[in-house]
Amino acid sequence: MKSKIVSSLDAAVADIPDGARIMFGGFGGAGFPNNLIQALSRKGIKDITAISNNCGTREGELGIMFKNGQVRHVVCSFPGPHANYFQERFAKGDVTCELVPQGILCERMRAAAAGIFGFFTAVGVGTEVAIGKEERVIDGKRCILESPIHADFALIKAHKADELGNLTYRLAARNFNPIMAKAAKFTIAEVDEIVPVGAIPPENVITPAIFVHRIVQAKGLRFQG
Amino acid sequence: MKSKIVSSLDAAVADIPDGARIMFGGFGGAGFPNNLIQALSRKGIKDITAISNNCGTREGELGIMFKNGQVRHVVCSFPGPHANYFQERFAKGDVTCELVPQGILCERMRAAAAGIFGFFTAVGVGTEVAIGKEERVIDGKRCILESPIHADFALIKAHKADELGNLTYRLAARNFNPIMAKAAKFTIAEVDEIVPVGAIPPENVITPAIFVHRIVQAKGLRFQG
Amino acid sequence: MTEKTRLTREQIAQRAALELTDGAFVNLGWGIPNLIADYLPKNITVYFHSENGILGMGRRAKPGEEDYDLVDAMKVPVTLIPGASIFHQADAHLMSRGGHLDVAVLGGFQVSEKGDLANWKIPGSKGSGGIGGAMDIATGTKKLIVCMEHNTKEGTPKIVKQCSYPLTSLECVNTIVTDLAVIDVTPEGLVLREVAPGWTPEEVQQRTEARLILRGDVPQMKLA
Amino acid sequence: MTEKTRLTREQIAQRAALELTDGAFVNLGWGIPNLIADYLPKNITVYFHSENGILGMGRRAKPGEEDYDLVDAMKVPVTLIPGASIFHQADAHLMSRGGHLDVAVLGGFQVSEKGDLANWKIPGSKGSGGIGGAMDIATGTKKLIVCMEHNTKEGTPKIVKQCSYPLTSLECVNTIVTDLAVIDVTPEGLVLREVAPGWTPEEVQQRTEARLILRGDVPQMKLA
Repeated sequence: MKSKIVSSLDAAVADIPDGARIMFGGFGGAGFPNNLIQALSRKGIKDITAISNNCGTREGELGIMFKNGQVRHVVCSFPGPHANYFQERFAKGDVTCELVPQGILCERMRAAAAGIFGFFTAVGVGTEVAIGKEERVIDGKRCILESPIHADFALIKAHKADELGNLTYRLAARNFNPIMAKAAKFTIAEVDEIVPVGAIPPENVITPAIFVHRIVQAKGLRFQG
Repeated sequence: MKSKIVSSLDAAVADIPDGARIMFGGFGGAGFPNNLIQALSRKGIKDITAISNNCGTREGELGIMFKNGQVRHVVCSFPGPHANYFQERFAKGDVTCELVPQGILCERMRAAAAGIFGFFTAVGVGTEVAIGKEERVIDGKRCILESPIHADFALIKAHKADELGNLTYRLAARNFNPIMAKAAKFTIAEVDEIVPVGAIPPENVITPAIFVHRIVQAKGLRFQG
Repeated sequence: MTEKTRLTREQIAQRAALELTDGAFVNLGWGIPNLIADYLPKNITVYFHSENGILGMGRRAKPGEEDYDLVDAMKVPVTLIPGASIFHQADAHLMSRGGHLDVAVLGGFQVSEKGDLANWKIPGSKGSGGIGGAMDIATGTKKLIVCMEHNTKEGTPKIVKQCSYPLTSLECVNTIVTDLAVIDVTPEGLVLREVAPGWTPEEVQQRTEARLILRGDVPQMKLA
Repeated sequence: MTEKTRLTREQIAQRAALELTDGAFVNLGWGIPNLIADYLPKNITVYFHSENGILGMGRRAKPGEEDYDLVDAMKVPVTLIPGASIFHQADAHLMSRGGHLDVAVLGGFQVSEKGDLANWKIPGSKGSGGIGGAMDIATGTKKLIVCMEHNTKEGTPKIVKQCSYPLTSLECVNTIVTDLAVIDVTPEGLVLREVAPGWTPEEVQQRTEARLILRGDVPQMKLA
């Protein structure tokens, strides 16, 4: 079988085209595919739609992509207190932004992963989030209709990978990564360590190999908030 | 904190009332809470709605409940080739049955767990399953609206539990159990082994304690198909 | 009239096995599809999915090796290959319904010329019937292969203009492998790709209700 | 006019901590709520939930003990207590939105007499704003406590007839703990349960836009 492992970060992102819709894992400084983000920025990608909980920590995490003007649209829940490059681009109108409640962001990605074409939820009813969305009362509760969020690629960070693409995560660095791995058409994982096939006990696999298409080993890179 | 552990199977099911909606884990002979089912039947419960992938293997698994006429309605995907007591009751009209595609059965339970009030799926479109359901085209695809499946109780089978209610499962005995634990208002787990708090590594917990309300240790009981 | 020899169920499975590609994630249904694992080409690795929460199912367990917590969707004790993973049933069907499985091979009662599949209930049959995982798998999988006999025991065609049996899923079948032919469902209609050894396209068409499209010479079915 | 002394942020947290019960699964939001963990009654165990996928968060990590893969929703390195579990963010919010969390304590800009909460955006503020997990948590949790100052720095009431700030969730708040009072949201309206030491119900009402219901004598706020 063709190996999913590539030897360089640049090779890992080489075929991601301008204009792609890309999910980026990570939350609170943990679980960001920082090396892949750096490589993606380095290659000069343009006009991407970024789906991510937040919008970078100064130049760190997604920040570099905003600094360099490589993002056209963002779907996120909380840009974050240090997302200054995003805020500058947003103020200038270079970047548009759809704010989504965090759990609904997860759930809309999971819907894409699970072949769900839309779902009703009470979250967001009566708020700015509900604007333009179908509303109905179900079981006595006001609900709005939310749609799946699809992506061409997911860039994620995992702890261990075997050569087939089975993944584990460290502690709270798990966060959005397993959901994005499932939701995107093509998932690229940056990992701390590559282990032999069979080294991860089947019951402890968090992301099964079917969701992972490319793996690259990279030394951790972390940006303090 | 009040312990979730009870010392007998009969005590574990004592407060489940007649007419309750109950989810039962298990698939293909693995992961059935057989001891809890026996206790529930023994206590003479009546008129339950059973939500379960199948309807028993002769007297085994849910079979005893049908033999004794304790089930009024079933929501299932595949009654199974040896569900003779169910089929007898069904033929007589003692039991009604809603057949649900297996993945949609999981998904409707997960919707109940996740605060989702309904979802659109392409599964079942144009089939008997779609009868009476709202249909619309989304993203070029014909979809039907499915509703959450709630339950008062889930009876599940796990492998290890700590005293707080964190659970692990053995191999394919996992199946429906983690979803039902999340979906029901009150979850009772029959487990092989009770381990000290902290003995299950946090990253390996499959069902977090928040979803588990009562635990009873019981020696495995398995019915061959 | 004595009919010519048709392929056996094992031969249907053998032919269908050739449709699987290296590295594919594959679900096999009840009946003929379940025989396919025994006929995999030697040079490829395929990862079998089971809807009860297994990816990387291996061969059946040998006597004495059975672990009844490790069974496939037919309740048969199986083994795991290195790199296998275990998950719950909702994730197993997220894989099927969500379009992650590369191939599924299911049995069938009827397939229509549009690729509609009927495989879960015989009209007029007694009892409750049972759907199982087939609707999710048929609807979501990237490539769906149906393995079945070309005709019922009574000789009625199972490849039809429109299904009369209760449907499993609409426009879902990509390829049909029978004891007489390999047929692809295309936007233009059913294309006869191969015929069983000793059979002509005309003879296969006679035993098929839907019209079969011929594109040049139709070769014999490969069996290894 | 010199105002009487109000409770400090720490005292608000201290009072709110008394609302937590043994064995409860609890999410604490930004601001005052985040101080509550330091004031838990000694005789109870509470399991703290973090929306990035932790149940059973312990105290903050001490210097040298930090693991930046183990942070809370505010990005602060934390520890785990025995019996903690880790899961992905979708399951973390399944817990919040699905009604599994017993209590959430959030900060607030405004709470209406019906229990509507506004806590994510100040009207006219620059930039994109940010929602985070508050909408899911406010909408789904069994019991929602809001901790906030009773009035803005300018003295404007934050407990209002109708929220003028962008809403977080409708009819979601159960209890409000401020530097002046403890107030319960009931079907009849806002019930003044306790007042800060040295304050009268009338003085609290004067600083509240919504009408407060008094049910007999209103005791002083407990602080331990």
